[in-house]
Amino acid sequence: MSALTEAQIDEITKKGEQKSITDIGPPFYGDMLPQIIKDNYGKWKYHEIPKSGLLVHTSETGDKLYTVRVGSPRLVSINFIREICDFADKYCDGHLRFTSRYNVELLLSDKDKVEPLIAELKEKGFVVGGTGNCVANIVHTQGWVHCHSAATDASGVVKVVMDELFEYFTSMKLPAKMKIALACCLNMCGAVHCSDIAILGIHRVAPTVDHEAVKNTCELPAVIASCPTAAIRPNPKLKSVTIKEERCMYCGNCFTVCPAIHIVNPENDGISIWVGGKVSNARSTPAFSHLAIPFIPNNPPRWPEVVDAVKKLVELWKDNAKKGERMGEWIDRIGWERFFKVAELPFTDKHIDDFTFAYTTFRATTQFKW
Amino acid sequence: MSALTEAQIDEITKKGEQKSITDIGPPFYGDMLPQIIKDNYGKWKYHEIPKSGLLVHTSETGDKLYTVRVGSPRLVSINFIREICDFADKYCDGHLRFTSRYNVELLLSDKDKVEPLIAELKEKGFVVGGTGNCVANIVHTQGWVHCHSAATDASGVVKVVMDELFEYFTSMKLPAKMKIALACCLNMCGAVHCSDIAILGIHRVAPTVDHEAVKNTCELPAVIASCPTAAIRPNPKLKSVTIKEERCMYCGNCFTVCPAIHIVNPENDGISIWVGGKVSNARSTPAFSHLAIPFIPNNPPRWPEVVDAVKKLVELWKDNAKKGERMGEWIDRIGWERFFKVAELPFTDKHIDDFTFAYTTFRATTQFKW
Amino acid sequence: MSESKTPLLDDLEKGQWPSFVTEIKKMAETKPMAQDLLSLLELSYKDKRGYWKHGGLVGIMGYGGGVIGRYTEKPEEFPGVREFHTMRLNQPSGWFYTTKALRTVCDIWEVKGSGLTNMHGATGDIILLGTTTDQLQPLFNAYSNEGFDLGGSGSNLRTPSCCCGMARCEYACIDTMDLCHNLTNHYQDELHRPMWPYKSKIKISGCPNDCVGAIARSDFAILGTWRDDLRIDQAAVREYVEKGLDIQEIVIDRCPTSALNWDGNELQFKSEECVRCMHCINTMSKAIRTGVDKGATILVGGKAPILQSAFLGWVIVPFMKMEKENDYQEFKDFVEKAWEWWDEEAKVRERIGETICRLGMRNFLRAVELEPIPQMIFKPRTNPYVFWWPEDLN
Amino acid sequence: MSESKTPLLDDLEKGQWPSFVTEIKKMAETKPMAQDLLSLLELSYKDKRGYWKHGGLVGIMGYGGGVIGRYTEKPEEFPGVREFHTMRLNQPSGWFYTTKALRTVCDIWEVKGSGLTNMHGATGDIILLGTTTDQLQPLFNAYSNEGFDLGGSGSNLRTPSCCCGMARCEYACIDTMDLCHNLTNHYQDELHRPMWPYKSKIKISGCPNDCVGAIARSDFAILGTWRDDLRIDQAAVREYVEKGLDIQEIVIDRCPTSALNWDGNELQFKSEECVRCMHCINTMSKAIRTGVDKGATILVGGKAPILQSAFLGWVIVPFMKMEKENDYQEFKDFVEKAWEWWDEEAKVRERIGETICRLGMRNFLRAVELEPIPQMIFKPRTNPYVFWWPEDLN
Ligand code: SRM
Ligand code: SRM
Ligand code: SRM
Ligand code: SRM
Ligand code: SF4
Ligand code: SF4
Ligand code: SF4
Ligand code: SF4
Ligand code: SF4
Ligand code: SF4
Ligand code: SF4
Ligand code: SF4
Repeated sequence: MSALTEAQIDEITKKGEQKSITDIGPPFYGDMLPQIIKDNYGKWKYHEIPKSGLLVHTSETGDKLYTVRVGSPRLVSINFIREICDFADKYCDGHLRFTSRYNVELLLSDKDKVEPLIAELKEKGFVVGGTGNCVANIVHTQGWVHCHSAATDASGVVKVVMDELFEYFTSMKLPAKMKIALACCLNMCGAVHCSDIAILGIHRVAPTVDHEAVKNTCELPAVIASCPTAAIRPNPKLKSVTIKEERCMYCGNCFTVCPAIHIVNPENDGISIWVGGKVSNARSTPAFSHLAIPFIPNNPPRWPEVVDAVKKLVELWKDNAKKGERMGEWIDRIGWERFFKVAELPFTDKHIDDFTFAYTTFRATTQFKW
Repeated sequence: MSALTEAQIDEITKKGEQKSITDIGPPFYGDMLPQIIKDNYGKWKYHEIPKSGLLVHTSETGDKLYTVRVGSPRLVSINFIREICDFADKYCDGHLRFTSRYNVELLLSDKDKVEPLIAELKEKGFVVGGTGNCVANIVHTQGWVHCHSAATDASGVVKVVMDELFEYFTSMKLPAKMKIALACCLNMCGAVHCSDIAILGIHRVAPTVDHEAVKNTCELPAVIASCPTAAIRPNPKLKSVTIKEERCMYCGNCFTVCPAIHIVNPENDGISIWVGGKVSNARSTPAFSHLAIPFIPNNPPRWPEVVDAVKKLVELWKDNAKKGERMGEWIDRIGWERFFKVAELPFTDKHIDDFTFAYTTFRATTQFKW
Repeated sequence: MSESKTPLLDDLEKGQWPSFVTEIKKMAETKPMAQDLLSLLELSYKDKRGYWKHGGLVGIMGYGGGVIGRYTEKPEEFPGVREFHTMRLNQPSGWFYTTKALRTVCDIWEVKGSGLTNMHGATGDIILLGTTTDQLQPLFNAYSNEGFDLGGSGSNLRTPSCCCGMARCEYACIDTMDLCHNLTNHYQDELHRPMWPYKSKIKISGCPNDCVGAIARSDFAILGTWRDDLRIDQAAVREYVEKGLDIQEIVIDRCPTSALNWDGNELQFKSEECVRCMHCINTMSKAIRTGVDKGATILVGGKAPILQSAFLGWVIVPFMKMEKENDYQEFKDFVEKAWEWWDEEAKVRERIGETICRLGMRNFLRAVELEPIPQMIFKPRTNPYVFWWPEDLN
Repeated sequence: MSESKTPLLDDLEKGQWPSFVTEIKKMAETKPMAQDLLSLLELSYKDKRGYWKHGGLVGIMGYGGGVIGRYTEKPEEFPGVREFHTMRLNQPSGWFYTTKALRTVCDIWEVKGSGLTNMHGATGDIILLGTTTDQLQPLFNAYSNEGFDLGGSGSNLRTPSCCCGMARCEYACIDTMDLCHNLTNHYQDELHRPMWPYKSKIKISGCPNDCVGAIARSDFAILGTWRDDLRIDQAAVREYVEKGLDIQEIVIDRCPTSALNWDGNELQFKSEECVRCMHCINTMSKAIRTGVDKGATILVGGKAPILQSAFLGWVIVPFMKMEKENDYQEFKDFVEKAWEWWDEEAKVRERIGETICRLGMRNFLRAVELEPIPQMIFKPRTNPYVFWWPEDLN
């Protein structure tokens, strides 16, 4: 299929300008569904995962839907999308979807086309997998590619971690699902706070204030209120604010509300690792991830220390968890004091909460393991 | 043994005055111990509770110590103490002790004296029991007998509740220990916040301020800082403070630091009931009691609604808990939503926490029972 | 052959996982913008820091959001990314596409932008990554002509998203995609015109597995559930066991409330103990199905850590029927009352969960006219700091 | 016969539980003070309110505490309780007495006070309930001559207390009574002369059963424990089982960490899983004993709700040897460092647990010179608001 020409697009643009309408809302999903889904909407009965990357859903009508899942780096060019569309046109009557973790799903009603599709995908360098008890694609954010707030890159770290864990994306040999997420700053775009393993970019020094600029660009009361630890005080003399360094924990919120405040610091920005969170309500209730490694310096392009740390955590869990046990469920069973021991991770005062709910994390019992 | 005469006491007093020493510290416990305890100190091997009110401790030396436990109302006259001493002199070589829950323990080394002692105790109207899986004596506080802060009486409520639960003090037929405690105001003297059932006196209206008196008797900054919900504001005009009623939750802390603030309100003071706390580290970790009944009006002399509520809770637990399950362990197993159902207790917005750690009590999962 | 100008990034073309660097390079061939992004990023890799400034105010006529303005700190050296704004397009429910629709997205973006995208953003939008200020309005015009509208940004409703639900999943208890589409359209004004104290998000999962992470990252999480009994096919259960499933360890022992029992032949089920966690269903999808009296649990308050810590959503409505026939009116009434209260009461940049914590659940419940019930909490309060309403008192 | 003047209180002489009213009446026969207490209390019962005023400053020469001043609001009507102060006498460790000592307490109190007592107060003291200002110093003189000293009150160390421990309990891992006596004597100045931001309490239990509720109501809880293996007498275990103990349900299944297993003959024990909860020992005290490498866990921060909510104590020192030979120096060093920090840093009326919460555990640990270890917490932090020390940074 050939692309629209520039002229055609100009025309479309002009039409749109003339209509000048707003609020049409998203395209209707109904128009996007393949026939087999329309026919079996709400009638699916069960599913199977015959092999990594392939889901088979069986309907009450007896129909079967084959889904081939393809890994995506998320930051993709239109070339990538077009290539994927080529597959969908060839094998799936022009239908496909994306998952909540950026993977592409090619939807087939014809069983016979499944293997040829997978073969052609692999041939063209696409990766098939990401189903069942695997390392799922990594939810992530913008990083140095687009965000002013980033304490680390996003796509680069994801790339090197997935390279290392690749075999677990394309197989289903883990005890349970392993959901990794990355956010490049404390704003935590993406559900990284509830991930089996969370990779989080952090700043570590108090922001600096450009007093001259503050005066002109920022609302002082908003800046002061933005600080969770009340580290920001008015500075009436300069018509600006002062940051009490010892109260600042580098969340960057003041920076978000006031462009005259600067937080980036290459020497001290880096990555922290959090473990044991989950989102699903299956078995155990949803849970936050807990701090495992407070700081690893940024070491681009391949962040070897981060990769190593994540890899070790995945392997440790894989070797020790019972079947079906998510990371956090395993740790809860053995206890966090045991976890730090077997993971051979240093325990520091950073691990001990000191924010609002800190007290609920202190061990209020003589029960503990050595 | 006859008491010291007034003259002797005058002499003693004078001697003390002459010495004029301070900081001698408490009497040495070693001087208080019966011989059998001196002989077997630190050598006890195991114990048995052949029947309610009787403990038998066996030592590595083979010695056996018999303890007869006698219920006490705690607020006792010197007559009571002297009577108890008479027993101790007759049966225990002049030795006895009190427990952390006010009971008297008579310590015997001679097995043959045990039954005669118990018989004589009962004959003279003393109550024997309070061991093993019983309703233990109620930890409590001063109430209207001595405290300015009380929202209810202490000794009276304890008396009527123990009257009702008496059979469970003198028997051991409950699933586990039942530790009830009472505090007459939010200061919670005594560990009522970690009791199987806690009876707590509460105020329900914001204190009134005697502005004239405040000026003279109270430190304003201390009064303002005393309020957990920041309900107290300076009132510069009156050189006093103003209480923002809608922010006040009647804790009485301002009243404690400033006598010019009044909180007693007979119409609205009363009792709340809390359940499921514990102190021991056995099986489950120590736990706070949780609100079950927000308010029952004071209805002296016998507080029938309070008695009824406590009795029902004890019976419900007794009938439903597994052997060895404390109140809170039982509730945790069935879930609080089920507890409110089976206890037929109305659930109100008062039950939902709204203080600092409130958010940790909100149900962050789709898992719940109907 | 000349040396590469991006040695650090080149390293990220190695390895088996598809490379975003390769993707950027594909566009760099034809787009100076993408070329400069690559060069800037290489500098970031070298200096270990980003080079982006705070966004300025850029936008589309009639909209208060949908575009994130972005400028590099080094416009002289990298003029291609002097302006490098992103545009958020509202995805169709469940991220289903025809190739036709997708190709249109690509074609327009090829002409008027960097050719780089995120499929998709963490909230769910199609993220068009990098264009200039002058192209924003034309881009919008072109997309709106082709049936695409902007997603959310700023202090307003953010683009709702949902799992594939009934389209591709046997567990779906509600029609997530229809509900998502309906709400998104119904709340276009809230989505496009910032007017609230801060952002507000809606996410919809068809069942408690929560495949869009609604409970962790939306102010209003709608999670499908049911309130009658599991449907158990005993023959199918036996088949799983015969095929080697260790039903005792894997299913029975992992049920959080001991609602199941296996006597070697029959799976016994104590309905009143089941908390609908999905585990047994997940493990034996051929043998156990959800109930038939379906609806949703509504959880409120989920959010990331800024300011008061991350919150998971809390049960506010344990069960609500999700009636298409009724245009989901019950949910709309609820969410509108909640927004109204929040809009009125919240401080600037305070998510609704934080407002609830600050003012107390009791005030929120009065505002949304719901009775307190124990399903809303894990445990009742332990502190005695109870507030009384005037009408409670004598 | 004239009608009773205390009909309401009379009702509390009915029933099987011993009556405090009867106790007051016993004294009322000879003591106007007790008579007026009775009458005042009857009025309280009628009016549903107490009639006591805030305490004024009363005390003993050389002491800053030990007496709670108390005056009735109705001195005209009830002159006997115009002044009705309580005196706190420091109990002997473990509340053991000879009758001689107790009788002396009674005799002095009969002459110089109301004759009413609390045996004991919730903190542990002997509470002498009701005397007048002019009797306070003579009372003290008499008691001190007989070997009794005042307990604590005000913003200082409160009277430490302990369980009977080695005197009467096979579970005791430390000599609670000796430790309590030693600390009480060592800290006489801290006990008697208010000088701190608020009160501070020490309580000592011989084992994790915590029979004085130390974890719930003392700033410093010392709980005996051990760090080696349980001692199991397999023959004795079998005896319990033969006698009908359902060992699987009652013991094995209730072990919080599944450290035990019963194969029908032998009790297997995974030492590294045991969290020393005491349960199996409690259930089979003849068969299972604590280990032999004994010491204590020190928990800090326990307190009632005012101001920041009730706190349970937290593990600060997981295991400390409690060495009599060494005069418990290790504990003393620890608690003194903790007090010093708290005294320096706390706001007025702030318990040490609240100071730790406000300033962060990291600061407290530095002050007491302890390394952070995971045993101090249930779980590591979930919020990313980490503070860094200057020396951590580049
Ligand atoms: C396609 C997708 C929904 C969508 O609309 O996009 C999806 C689809 C399915 N999920 Fe999911 N889940 C998807 C994201 C999630 C998420 C969200 C996330 O990862 O951020 C979660 C919550 C994660 C968490 O708990 O931290 C999620 C938790 C589950 C669970 C619960 C797992 C558990 O035991 O905790 C199940 C049940 C199971 O697999 O046994 C499940 C089951 C399923 C099933 C089997 C449902 C079905 O019968 O069709 C689907 C195939 C699963 C598979 O890949 O093995 N899905 N699933 C998402 C695929 C993401 C991806 O590309 O990797
Ligand atoms: C005498 C006393 C200590 C003292 O120095 O005064 C004491 C003595 C014993 N306790 Fe206790 N406990 C005493 C207060 C406590 C307290 C504190 C309280 O009640 O305020 C607790 C914590 C309460 C709680 O958890 O809420 C307490 C929790 C225990 C436990 C753990 C119970 C549990 O399963 O949770 C045991 C173990 C057991 O009984 O199985 C225990 C066991 C024992 C044993 C069996 C220990 C022994 O071998 O000698 C003693 C006899 C118990 C009995 O009465 O059945 N003792 N015991 C206290 C008696 C109070 C009373 O008169 O009723
Ligand atoms: C693009 C996206 C990340 C991505 O790469 O996918 C993103 C990017 C930004 N987010 Fe986000 N957030 C994105 C999803 C999220 C999510 C996840 C979600 O929505 O499911 C969260 C966590 C959930 C939540 O809302 O709590 C999230 C929590 C934040 C926060 C913290 C909000 C909080 O209450 O804690 C901020 C800070 C703010 O609002 O000022 C933030 C702010 C930002 C800003 C606008 C930075 C700023 O300081 O102004 C980022 C612009 C980056 C850029 O230059 O393009 N972003 N942000 C996601 C939106 C794409 C889309 O529309 O699909
Ligand atoms: C007498 C006694 C109650 C009893 O009947 O046994 C008592 C009585 C008072 N307590 Fe208490 N407390 C008593 C043990 C406790 C305990 C229990 C304990 O020590 O084990 C607690 C809870 C544990 C704790 O310390 O946290 C306790 C927590 C309070 C509080 C709240 C402290 C807090 O930090 O939350 C106050 C308020 C205050 O200090 O201003 C308080 C204040 C008071 C005052 C002084 C009232 C006041 O506002 O000044 C009471 C004097 C009553 C009177 O007129 O006699 N009392 N108080 C207990 C002391 C007897 C003794 O020395 O043996
Ligand atoms: S996590 Fe922070 S740095 Fe990353 S995209 Fe979101 S706001 Fe930007
Ligand atoms: S970075 Fe965060 S903690 Fe530091 S001053 Fe800014 S808002 Fe406050
Ligand atoms: S609980 Fe309150 S009223 Fe009762 S004795 Fe303690 S301070 Fe007084
Ligand atoms: S009673 Fe408590 S909440 Fe009310 S004003 Fe006084 S200190 Fe504040
Ligand atoms: S949330 Fe439930 S209904 Fe939706 S895709 Fe996941 S498993 Fe299916
Ligand atoms: S859905 Fe969950 S709670 Fe219900 S029976 Fe199955 S495993 Fe148990
Ligand atoms: S705390 Fe332990 S040692 Fe002390 S009496 Fe109780 S059971 Fe015995
Ligand atoms: S002491 Fe407690 S944790 Fe240890 S084996 Fe016995 S029951 Fe288990």
